Amino acid sequence: MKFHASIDVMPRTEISDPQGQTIERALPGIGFESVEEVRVGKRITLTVTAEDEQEARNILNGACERFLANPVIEDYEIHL
Amino acid sequence: MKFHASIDVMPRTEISDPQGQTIERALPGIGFESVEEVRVGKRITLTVTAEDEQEARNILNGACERFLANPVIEDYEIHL
Amino acid sequence: MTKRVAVIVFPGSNCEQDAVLALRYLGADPHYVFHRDTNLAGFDAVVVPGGFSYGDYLRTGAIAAFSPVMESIRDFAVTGGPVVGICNGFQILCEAGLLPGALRRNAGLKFRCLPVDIRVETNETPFTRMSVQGDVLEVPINHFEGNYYCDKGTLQQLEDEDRIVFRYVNNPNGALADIAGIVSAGRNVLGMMPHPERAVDPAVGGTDGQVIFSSMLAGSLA
Amino acid sequence: MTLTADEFERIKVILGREPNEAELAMYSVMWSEHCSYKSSRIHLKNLPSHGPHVLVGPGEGAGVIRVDDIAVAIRLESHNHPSFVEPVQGAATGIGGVVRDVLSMGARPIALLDPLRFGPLPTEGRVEPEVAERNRFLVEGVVSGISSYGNCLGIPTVGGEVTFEDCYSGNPLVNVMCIGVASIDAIRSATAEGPGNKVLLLGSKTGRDGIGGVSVLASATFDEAAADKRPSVQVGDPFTEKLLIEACLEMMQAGLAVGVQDLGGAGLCCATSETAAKASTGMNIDLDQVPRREPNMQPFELLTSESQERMLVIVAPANVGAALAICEKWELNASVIGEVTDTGQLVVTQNGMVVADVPAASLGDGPLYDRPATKPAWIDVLQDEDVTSHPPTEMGKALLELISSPNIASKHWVWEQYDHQVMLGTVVKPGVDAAVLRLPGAKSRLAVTTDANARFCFLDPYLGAKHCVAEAYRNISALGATPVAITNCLNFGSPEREEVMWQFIEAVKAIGEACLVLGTPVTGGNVSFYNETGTTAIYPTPVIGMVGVLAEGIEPRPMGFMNEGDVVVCIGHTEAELGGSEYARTLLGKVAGRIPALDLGLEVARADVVRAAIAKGILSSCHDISEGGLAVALVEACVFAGKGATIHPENHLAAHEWLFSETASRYLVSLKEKDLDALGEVEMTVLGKVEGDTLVIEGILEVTVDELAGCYRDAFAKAMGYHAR
Ligand SMILES: Nc1ncnc2c1ncn2[C@@H]1O[C@H](COP(=O)(O)OP(=O)(O)O)[C@@H](O)[C@H]1O
Ligand SMILES: [Mg+2]
Repeated sequence: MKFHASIDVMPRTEISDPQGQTIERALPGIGFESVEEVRVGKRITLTVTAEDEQEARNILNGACERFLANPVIEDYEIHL
Repeated sequence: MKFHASIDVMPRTEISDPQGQTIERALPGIGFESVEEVRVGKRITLTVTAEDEQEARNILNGACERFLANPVIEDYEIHL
Repeated sequence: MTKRVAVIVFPGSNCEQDAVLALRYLGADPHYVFHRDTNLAGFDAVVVPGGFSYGDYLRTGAIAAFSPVMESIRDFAVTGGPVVGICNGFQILCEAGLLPGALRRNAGLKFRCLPVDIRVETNETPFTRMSVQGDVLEVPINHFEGNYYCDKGTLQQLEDEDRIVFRYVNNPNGALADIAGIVSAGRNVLGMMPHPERAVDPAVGGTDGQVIFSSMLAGSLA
Repeated sequence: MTLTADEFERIKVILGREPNEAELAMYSVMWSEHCSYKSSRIHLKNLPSHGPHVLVGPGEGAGVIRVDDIAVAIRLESHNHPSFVEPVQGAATGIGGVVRDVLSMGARPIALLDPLRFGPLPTEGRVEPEVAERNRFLVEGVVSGISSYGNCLGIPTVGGEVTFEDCYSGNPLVNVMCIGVASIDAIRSATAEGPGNKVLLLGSKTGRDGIGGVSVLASATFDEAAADKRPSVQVGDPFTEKLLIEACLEMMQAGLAVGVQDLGGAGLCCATSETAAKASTGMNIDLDQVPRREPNMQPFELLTSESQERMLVIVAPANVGAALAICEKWELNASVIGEVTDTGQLVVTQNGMVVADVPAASLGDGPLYDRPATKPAWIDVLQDEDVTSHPPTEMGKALLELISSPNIASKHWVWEQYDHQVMLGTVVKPGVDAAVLRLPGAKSRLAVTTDANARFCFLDPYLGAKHCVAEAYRNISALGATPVAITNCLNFGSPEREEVMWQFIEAVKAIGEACLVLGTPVTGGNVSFYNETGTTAIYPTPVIGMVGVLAEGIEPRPMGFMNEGDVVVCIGHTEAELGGSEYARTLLGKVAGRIPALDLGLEVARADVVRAAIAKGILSSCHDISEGGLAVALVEACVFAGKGATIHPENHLAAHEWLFSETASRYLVSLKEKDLDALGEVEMTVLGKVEGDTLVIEGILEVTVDELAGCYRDAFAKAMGYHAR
């Protein structure tokens, strides 16, 4: 079976996110004062072939741990 | 009121995504054959201060149209 | 008369000094203009130099495109003044809508710094009028996001209107139709990924970039 | 914490009481090996540090030399352990740190170099596949970290090294060198003069980054620094760093800054105490004024956090407004966090309460150790091993294998990811013996290189370390420049082990002696101990960063054989010296044998001949002969110019000894036959002629330049898993 999945990979909360901070600082100048706490990560979409949802999840967990995310500085979340 | 939001910014479907392709090509080599159609975009999380959800959505729509996404190459989706 | 050239400086620009050195080498009178300044009066040309404005955060050029000086550059361009955006400058001009399209990550997903050959596709621009169509120039590239993209209609328009100024002889980054540089519909705004300012002084990188600035300086009207 | 019982007693004596938690944390990081150099200082003090070019010697943020009428700052740093934990950010923040060091001297950073050492790549088949894959991943990450950070700063990366040895699998070495320029009167020491002056903190907000980083990561081995104790990874922000460079230089040029200090290891605690101690002043710091990224930070966290991209600037009260305006212009955070006092005390408050009160100078005045050292027994055994009497079955194949070794093959895959041209000063680009830079404000140009031969140092730390200095000297001389100074980064295992300490002492002694003879004083350096995983230390790896002056009017010659018909000459005499060679490593799988002899007097004499020939303009090409010996130098000279050569073998040695020995003090040059006499009195051999499109070594091998170029140019990318471009 094919499963569509999306994976959110975000910088871990205790780790600084210079990109998010810089965007946040730029927003007022562009006319958006009311936006804060900007953080920027990655979103990966894909399809995975597996017997069932559990297997699909296992595969993606493995792929995230080893490759798609960098567990030292990023957290990830898998949506199936 | 403060609203937490996340914004998914993905390369437009008709545009090739070299980053996704590279990941897709690399995955079998590390034991993940069953993954396809990989696309990589950005996920932006933030908080926005607004009177109500509709206003929050309007603000973020504006920010995406003008700034957070580039319509030439990207589509976006706002989750509140 | 010596031409006055504005070289724009954004936070994170890093090729502004190189542009100034190259322009001086060619006898022009370049001046830095900080991105918060909006006065371009008295300038004969504008250079938006390379670098990493705002760290390339979000997208290359995305934040700089909203700087106060950009409105002035737009006005300057509307009146026909020559504007050249190099590398990050090209990216900024696209983000600001002065040029069509966008620059994406290199297809090889690597930063690349090396000399490449580009072919002059048209000499009917203020930046190539002193060259010959078909000339091949060796000019260094230095970018991670130089992979030009625009939609089909836009590409057709660029072709039809003879607005593709330079193409790569060997495409180094996956750019659509080998595009290395384009001009605006008015032909007075040039965006290019290669760095002509790095190919002006023979002591450090050849002289093939000279023709671009020389053309611009010879033609611009005060 | 990492303090010993004795050290704790010493703190009690200094304070006359028990330290509180914050104070203990401060002493603990400041007295760590990384910050205090407690095991190395007694040995480093013997290094020669004076010379006609030296303006500022060891002990400052960077060494400074004089070239014509301007000042050139040089600094070499390690970021080994952070790069192993997270290669991209580790390498990136390593660049950030060394750049701020140079900036703190008042100089504008104008060049970077990156000597890198890793475990073997998968294609070499030398280590387990998973280990090799991890090594590959580290190379990829480190290069990309340097590329993204250095390129963003607009500082060209003009040189470096990438070498591979088994010993670095568990502990790669990521060293980074920065060069800066300033007018001589702009050079300043980072001091907090003038009680009443204000203390400004510029740059990023402070988070819990790398708390205890210097003591945990750089002052312990990996097994000791268990994963859960490791500080959180620091993420580099090159954009903020770029703004710091511009804002600090603008403040200094405007005469607004009394002193400027970077925040590196041990963060605020180190920057405040060091600047105060240097000026014999004190400082009051109000932690409430420190902008922070995370809530609920404790005083010890704020004081020892190693959040990146921060600088401390001391400003007279009247100039605070102007200084803050410059920060505002560059969109840079800045806050007044304290004041210089005349008490000699570093007094830290939070919420109006004193949270630390210690003599500022005492933090930098840590303990000194003269650690025991013993020569390891295995050295003699390894040296006695025979690596000479194993000729290859087929010489051409052996050569191709050697030039495909990632140690020898071209590193353009690496340096093409670096902006090596920005600032329009790079006269000689990466890929040759040394880079040459124009210096703004000077007529002379600067030649710069980094070098270390760790295999030599492993087999003989004393002689090996001399070779490191000599090879750097040769690289600079091969461009026609005169070496004038060095800096260094001494990467070793744990100083608590006697054999490591012995290696260290031998190497430092040798560097000192070599620098005296070669006329290149030591302007500073960095010691990185505890480079080991498990029980094996890395090879002793003293990396030498050397700079030389290329006088106006002298044009460096290319490495390649430029002119058909020129004669090819080896300056120097080749001995049977395969010990520690690349040949022994790559073809025999052995790191053993007696390493080549070295006569520093001869080194200078031959370099003088080469420099004179370049100055006279009689050389068509010039290249030093080092790793891989004469054979590799010939290949490089052919490949660089796309020209072949016909070479007559010398008969005093077996063919493989003659081709692959790494005998010191040799150069490969080409020139017009009629100019041979003009070379002057020097031991040399005319080897043959530049001709054709094949490298022909008569009776030994024949390979087309195309085939050589294919191997030499593409091997590195292939080893990294990329198809050749
Ligand atoms: N990591 C690197 N970064 C930049 N340049 C490098 C790097 N590694 C190698 N190079 C370039 O390749 C040249 C050759 O390297 P190497 O073989 O170590 O030279 P040599 O033996 O002459 O010291 C270096 O001088 C440098 O210009
Ligand atoms: Mg070298």
